Amino acid sequence: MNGNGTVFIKGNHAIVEAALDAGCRFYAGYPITPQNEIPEYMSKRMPEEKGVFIQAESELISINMVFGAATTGARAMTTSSSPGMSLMQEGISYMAGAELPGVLVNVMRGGPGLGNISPSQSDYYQAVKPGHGDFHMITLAPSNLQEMYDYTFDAFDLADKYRNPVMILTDGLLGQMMESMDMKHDRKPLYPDAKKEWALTGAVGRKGQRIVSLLMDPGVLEAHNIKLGKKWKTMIENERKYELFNVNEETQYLIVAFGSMARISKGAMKLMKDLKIGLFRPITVWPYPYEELKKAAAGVKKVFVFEMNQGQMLDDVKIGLEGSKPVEFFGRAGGGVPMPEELCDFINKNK
Amino acid sequence: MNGNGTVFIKGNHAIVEAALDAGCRFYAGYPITPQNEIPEYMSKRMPEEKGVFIQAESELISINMVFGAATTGARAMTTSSSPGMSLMQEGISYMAGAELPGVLVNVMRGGPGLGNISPSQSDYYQAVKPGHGDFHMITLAPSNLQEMYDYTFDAFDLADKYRNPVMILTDGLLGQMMESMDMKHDRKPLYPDAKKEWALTGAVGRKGQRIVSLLMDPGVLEAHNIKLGKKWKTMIENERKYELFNVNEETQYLIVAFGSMARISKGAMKLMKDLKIGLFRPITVWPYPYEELKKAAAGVKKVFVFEMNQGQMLDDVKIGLEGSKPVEFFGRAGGGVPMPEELCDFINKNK
Amino acid sequence: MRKGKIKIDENRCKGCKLCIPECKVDEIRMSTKSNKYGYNIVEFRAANRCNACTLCAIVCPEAAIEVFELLEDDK
Amino acid sequence: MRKGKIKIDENRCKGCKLCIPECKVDEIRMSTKSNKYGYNIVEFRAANRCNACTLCAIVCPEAAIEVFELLEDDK
Amino acid sequence: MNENIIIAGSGGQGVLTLGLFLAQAGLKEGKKVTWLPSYGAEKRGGFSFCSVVISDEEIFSPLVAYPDTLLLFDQRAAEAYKNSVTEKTFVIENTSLIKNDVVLTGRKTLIPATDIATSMDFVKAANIVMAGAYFGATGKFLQTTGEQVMGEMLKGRNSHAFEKNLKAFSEGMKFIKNPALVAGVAFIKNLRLLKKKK
Amino acid sequence: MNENIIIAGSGGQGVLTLGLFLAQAGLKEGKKVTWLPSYGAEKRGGFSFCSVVISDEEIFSPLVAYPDTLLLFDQRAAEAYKNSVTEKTFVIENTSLIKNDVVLTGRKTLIPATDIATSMDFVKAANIVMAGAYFGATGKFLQTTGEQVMGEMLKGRNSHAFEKNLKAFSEGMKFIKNPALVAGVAFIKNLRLLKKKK
Amino acid sequence: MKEKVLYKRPVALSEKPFSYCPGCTHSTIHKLIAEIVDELGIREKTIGVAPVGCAVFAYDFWNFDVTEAAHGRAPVVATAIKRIMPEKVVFSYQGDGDLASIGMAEIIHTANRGENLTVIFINNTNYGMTGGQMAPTTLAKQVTTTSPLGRDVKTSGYPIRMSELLLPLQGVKYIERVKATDAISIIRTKKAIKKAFMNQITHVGFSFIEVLSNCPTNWKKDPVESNKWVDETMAEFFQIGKIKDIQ
Amino acid sequence: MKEKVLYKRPVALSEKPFSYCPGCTHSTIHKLIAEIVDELGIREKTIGVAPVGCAVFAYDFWNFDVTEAAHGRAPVVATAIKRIMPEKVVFSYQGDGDLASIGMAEIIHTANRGENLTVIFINNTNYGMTGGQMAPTTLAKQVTTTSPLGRDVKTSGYPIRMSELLLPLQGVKYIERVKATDAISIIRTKKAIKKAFMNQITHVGFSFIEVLSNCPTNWKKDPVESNKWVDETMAEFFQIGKIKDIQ
Ligand SMILES: Cc1ncc(C[n+]2csc(CCOP(=O)(O)OP(=O)(O)O)c2C)c(N)n1
Ligand SMILES: Cc1ncc(C[n+]2csc(CCOP(=O)(O)OP(=O)(O)O)c2C)c(N)n1
Ligand code: SF4
Ligand code: SF4
Ligand code: SF4
Ligand code: SF4
Ligand code: SF4
Ligand code: SF4
Ligand SMILES: [Mg+2]
Ligand SMILES: [Mg+2]
Repeated sequence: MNGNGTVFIKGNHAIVEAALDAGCRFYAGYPITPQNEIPEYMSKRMPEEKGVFIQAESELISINMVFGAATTGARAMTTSSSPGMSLMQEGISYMAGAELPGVLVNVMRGGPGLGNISPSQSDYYQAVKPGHGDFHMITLAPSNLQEMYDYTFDAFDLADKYRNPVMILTDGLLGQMMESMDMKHDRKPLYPDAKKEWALTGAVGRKGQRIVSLLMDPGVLEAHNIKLGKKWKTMIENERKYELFNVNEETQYLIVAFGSMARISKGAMKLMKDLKIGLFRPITVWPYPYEELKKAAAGVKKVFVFEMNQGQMLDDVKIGLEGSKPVEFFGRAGGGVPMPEELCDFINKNK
Repeated sequence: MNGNGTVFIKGNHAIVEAALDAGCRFYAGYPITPQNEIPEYMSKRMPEEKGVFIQAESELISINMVFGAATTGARAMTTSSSPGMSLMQEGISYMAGAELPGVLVNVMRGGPGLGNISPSQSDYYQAVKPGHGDFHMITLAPSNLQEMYDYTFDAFDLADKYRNPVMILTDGLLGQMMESMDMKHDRKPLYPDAKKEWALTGAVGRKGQRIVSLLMDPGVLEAHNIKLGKKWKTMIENERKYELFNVNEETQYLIVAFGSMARISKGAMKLMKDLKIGLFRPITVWPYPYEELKKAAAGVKKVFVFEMNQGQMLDDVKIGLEGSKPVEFFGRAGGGVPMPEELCDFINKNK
Repeated sequence: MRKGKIKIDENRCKGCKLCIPECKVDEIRMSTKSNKYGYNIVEFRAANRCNACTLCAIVCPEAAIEVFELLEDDK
Repeated sequence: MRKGKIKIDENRCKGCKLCIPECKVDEIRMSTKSNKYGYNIVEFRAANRCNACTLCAIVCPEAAIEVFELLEDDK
Repeated sequence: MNENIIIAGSGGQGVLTLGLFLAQAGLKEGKKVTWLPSYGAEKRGGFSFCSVVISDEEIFSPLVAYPDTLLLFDQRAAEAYKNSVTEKTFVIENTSLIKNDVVLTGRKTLIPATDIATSMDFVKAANIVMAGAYFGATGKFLQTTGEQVMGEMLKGRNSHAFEKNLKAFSEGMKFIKNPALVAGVAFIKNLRLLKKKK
Repeated sequence: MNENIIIAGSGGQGVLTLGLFLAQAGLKEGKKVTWLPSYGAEKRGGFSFCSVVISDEEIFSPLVAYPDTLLLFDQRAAEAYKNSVTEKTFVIENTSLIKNDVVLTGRKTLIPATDIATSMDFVKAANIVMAGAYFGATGKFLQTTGEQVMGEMLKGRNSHAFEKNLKAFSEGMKFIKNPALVAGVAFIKNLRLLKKKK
Repeated sequence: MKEKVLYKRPVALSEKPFSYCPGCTHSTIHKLIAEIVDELGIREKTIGVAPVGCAVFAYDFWNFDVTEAAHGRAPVVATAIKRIMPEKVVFSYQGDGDLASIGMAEIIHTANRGENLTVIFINNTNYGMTGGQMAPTTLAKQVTTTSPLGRDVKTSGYPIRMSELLLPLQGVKYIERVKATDAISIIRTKKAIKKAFMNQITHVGFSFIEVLSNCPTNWKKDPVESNKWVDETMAEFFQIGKIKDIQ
Repeated sequence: MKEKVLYKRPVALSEKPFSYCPGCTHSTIHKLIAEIVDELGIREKTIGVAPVGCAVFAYDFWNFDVTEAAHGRAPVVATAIKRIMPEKVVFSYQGDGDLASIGMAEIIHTANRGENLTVIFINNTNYGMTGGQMAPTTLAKQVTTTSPLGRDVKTSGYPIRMSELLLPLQGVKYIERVKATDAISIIRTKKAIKKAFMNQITHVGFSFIEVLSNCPTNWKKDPVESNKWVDETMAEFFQIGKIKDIQ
């Protein structure tokens, strides 16, 4: 719209464009606020790209269709919001067990239960520690629309790289808002032509092969788990991502926040220029950049953790800091979104 | 059988007897190994106690029936194993959101995906950080059959006390094994006659009332979340439970393990009497007894964390220890159950 | 013929107009008023034709209409 | 009449006995043998009555039976 | 420039589109912009509101608590937002649907937007009339910017639609720029306010 | 006393019931006992095994890796468990279904349990024959204990069933206690073993 | 002149005005249920189970006990309640997205078990609450926000006729499809719903009432036109009438 | 004498012996599918979706590509595969617990969408793998591990006839109920399954074959008796035959 690749776009639409640019050709999704614009826009855009759009009849159907699509080697995605993501936990575990790539987007809303449809970050727990069994899932938390677009694209590459589901953890604020961002239609997906030898495309000139997660022979599942564990170690080594903002030798207070809350924290920092406040923003909330956090906090007096929940990432901050710094937590719950001023107040009171 | 209230019983059967003794009069469950003895035995025992037994047609149906049963004020339970528990995440969140009591039993097996049917502890993550939204669930991890029985009973009391779902986190080893234990048929449930004023029993002489989890008016869900948060703080204060075994001033190494792994650890300790090893066993894995762990570890050289997974409780040990002690982890994955000798080897190599 | 009248709860009426065609004697029409929610509402003409048939009340989704039969006092 | 014979893969047979009643010429019976999995298996009598009807093979869940038609060499 | 706008009304009044319109105007004049609707699709005649931030610098919080400009479409909206008004807030009220003046602080301009739109036989354009009022009263964007944006937003629709909208826009501007008219409305409405202020 | 038992065979052979039988015997004689079946219900002719631990002290690990006594029902079981045998292990093999002797360490007793049961026209009682062999060969529990437990486990069934089982039990004991018979079987079977040991 | 009240607001409705859009069938059916509860004198023993969908707020409007099930699960929540308190009158109230899409397994199994319940099914051919997406009941070629070119039966299938689908299940005793587009059809609908409640009270068993409903907002039609569309287009595919009735 | 092979093990079966119990219908149907794949020459373009249930191991026995869906979800996994590769032959293979209980929503929606797939439904009136619990297909009064006194239709409902249930869905083109208790019925079954595959290849659409099956182990009957029970008792309630056939 604004030429030169820059568009003024809704977060949920940015996700769709990124997926299509990354070569996603299968989408199954079920309506739920605040992500309805994704299936709606997809229902128009996917057929234009000659891909498959299915309005699934439930979130269980969505995730299991993504499972099926992934077995063929196709890039596939589903999206939902909090209660819908809970319903996908079994399917996510199956994908990880069967080593299938796929991208899941959680546009979080207030919970628990039906909750409300306001933005929230209260699925952090479920995102970073999903489903049953020993598995892990890279989880990226964008904090502006450029990142909604970029990280969704990245997610497809990462999913293929590791043969593992990857989640975009975002919320109704970023999903619903509009902002300018650069579209990169000519970005090339990693491994776009990589032959997925493991995919089920018909046993042409070979024996039948299988994609399964049941491994009953004694020891086989354990070996598989250990393999998944090693994969996870590689992810930890290679994929930790974070942003440091205003962190330097003089920083006296460190805010730790992700996603929407990180950008609101920046707003607070702008209002408090006289205090030396830095921000540590995990971009991959899983693998969590523990060491980097500890390093960033090394010189500060105090660490502030801000979340749109009652303290879920707080656990990871504690693990990262290993008791090295005092921590203060401020959260808004149940869909409450703070104004920068509230964060300033909290810092002033607790610094 | 062996007179004097002592019976030689299967773990899964002990759970049924405890539930009935605690006044559970509604059970809905779906077959899944290794907990099939629960619905099977229930199908016989529940009608004898004039309660409702329903073989649900899925785990979604189980948990939502328990939701319905709980709205009437009845004590209700469902049971499953790992993949089935994943399917219940939405329902659990709804129960917590609507403040409904109920008991859930997870007889864990190997994962991810379909995995296998061997004992495992790889749902620790999902148990202690379940579902979407800000809520918490007391989770008890028995380690012998007496505890299977006692804690299942406790779970009903706790659920009513806090109007919150409570989970028994156990595994195929404890579910399938037989051992002697004391039956306490005359133990009285707490609040057996307490009138659950909030229950839906017909609006006799009053206005209609409601049990819901949707709270759309601005601020109302947040207030509700804060209320749940306060409830959670009370649970942390009152319900942390743990066992110290051989922990004293002379203890040089501390094992941290829960459930089956804790008893196997005791077996290892027996084989290594010359080393001064103590065991810290969280009984409530949620709320986790962080401070007690730190205290127990205060004098030791090293902490060993043993789990039948690849290191899930390890996170909580790290939070508890706050970096105060070196930690070594040993886990068996994918349904592998260690022998005490393996643990001894690991300790000897890493002490 | 039976005589009747209706009472429309102004703050319940949402101006959906479903009652208008139900009234075979044309006793209901759009008013120029808006209620406190901003809905442009209907009004009872009171043209003395109402026969208390209740059809308008039956069709009103908001249960905004009450219907009264007017009885001769001496009856 | 057509002549035939069958070959039973001993380690596939599970002794389910479903083939026995299918053979209208009574060419299959339980043997006294067990295979390597411990299953008590059936055997072909080879009583020269087999007509290669294939019914036994069709019914065998294990695909343990192969059926051959025996052709006169000069044909 | 750092313009924080809240627009509030009910579903169907074109509140979100008006927000988008102002956002596009900001973009057109080279600003950073965010637009944030009321959360999700409250379909059942509920509240509708949006926050628009237009700024020379990067925008962190897209949510506006204390607006520089507040556009109120109806009574419920006025009730809901009266407390977000500060001394620096400039309020534009649609007096067609706000009969009871509850906003007692801030600077204020009144316009019977719905009536104006109705009089044009185009009741749906009340939001465009409000847009005109915004442009006219604040002068923050060029009138031509507004017209250009309108053209882009109506691309694909027939020229008749465009002209009708343009008319509504200029009616809004005209009204607000006519001190007599505004005063006429504002005078009565603001009596109470003035009294209070004293 | 600290007796770690593994019983292994295939589904349908009564492996789990035999385990329960031994467990009950332990209980009857005042021991602590755990019984652990193969995980879950592998219904499709798969492995079946169980661990039984009988001890004077509290039992921590119910899983047995290196048994004191190993009861093997068939060839597959023998293959699967040959490596869990240590020098101290006492092995009881059902030679009716173990034709190929693969267990090369440990002390061993052989009994054609399935044949004995079949000869009684009660093939399902092979496990009870094995129980008799266990009682007879190890002497760890009183014969009367075994008989009492059997009575309790068959409570509610007719007395004919009880007597048939009792018979199978005593046939097992008898066989194992008859050195000639045992030797006869064992001699041939153990030739290879003896050779290896040298 | 004396006045005799011929119609007044039922007592089983709360004071709160419906939050539904003007002319929405949800309001009409809510009202009918309240009237029936009044007429049967069962306000003190009725328990409603609200769905996820526009009617998620039903609890605000009925003045008897109401709970709210997770999306699609209302029938099983109702089942548990009824099994525990068989003397209560328990019903679930569900939209077509809720009942015919995500809740398909729940409604079928509940119907099949023949639970002694009443199910009110509001079929408005779309997901009203979330903004008018395609539902399993959306008509062929109908345009929705996720079928921008109209429902393509080749990829999305034909609309599901829930009433006919439940017909073969032996546990189901009564099925009727009704509409609520004018006073006459509303009177019929009320009769059907009342019968469904009576079936429960007299232990006949599972009853299912499908109400062809409008959704003026998402259909982008005013209420009068919407009801016309129900009468003319919707009722052509979803035939009005009694589908099963076993006493 | 020369020998001509009249029957031999199909190539589309792997070497691995079936792990199913002796006489189990699963083995028979696995074999038939392999025969059909051989005969149609589609080994290189067939993709099977195995269920959770005894046949969870199907991938070990078929020598073509196979994946394994979560419990009950096979039809939607198959749908995604088929939509992405419409030229492949895709089928799901499911037990009655899998398909008729937990997977009810998935099978109905897949059938309704009229996916061009083949579904093989192994109805053995119980949950074989987990030890013989009651299924939605369990006959009235049938004893199982969770219906120790026999299925009580008053609380558990009547058995669900899946084939009849799918009948009204317009997307469904072919439904046949078959059995595999003797050579004759196996030949008929093979014909039905082959037709179902052919329907897919010729783009006719969704086909559904219900196979009345045994479960000797959990029924505690030997294979011969089991098959007799299928013939005499099961087939009385679940009538054998073609239920729908639209070309
Ligand atoms: C698990 C889950 N998925 C999706 C949603 C979002 N959602 C809310 S209402 C609704 C659909 C409502 O449609 P319908 O049942 O037809 O009711 P209507 O609003 O049309 O009356 C959906 C999908 C949800 N709340 N939970
Ligand atoms: C979500 C989930 N629930 C339950 C199970 C346990 N489970 C495994 S197989 C099975 C039932 C199988 O029955 P059926 O589909 O009839 O197949 P059969 O074994 O009879 O062929 C169940 C319930 C599971 N694996 N996953
Ligand atoms: S009661 Fe009948 S006659 Fe009177 S206003 Fe209503 S519809 Fe008209
Ligand atoms: S039907 Fe009711 S709500 Fe609709 S216009 Fe008439 S009175 Fe108003
Ligand atoms: S092929 Fe026919 S005749 Fe020959 S053995 Fe088999 S069944 Fe008998
Ligand atoms: S049918 Fe096959 S498996 Fe069964 S007995 Fe005959 S050859 Fe053996
Ligand atoms: S969105 Fe549709 S269904 Fe929902 S209240 Fe409005 S008109 Fe009724
Ligand atoms: S348990 Fe039943 S269904 Fe499963 S393999 Fe055995 S006989 Fe077949
Ligand atoms: Mg609907
Ligand atoms: Mg089955």
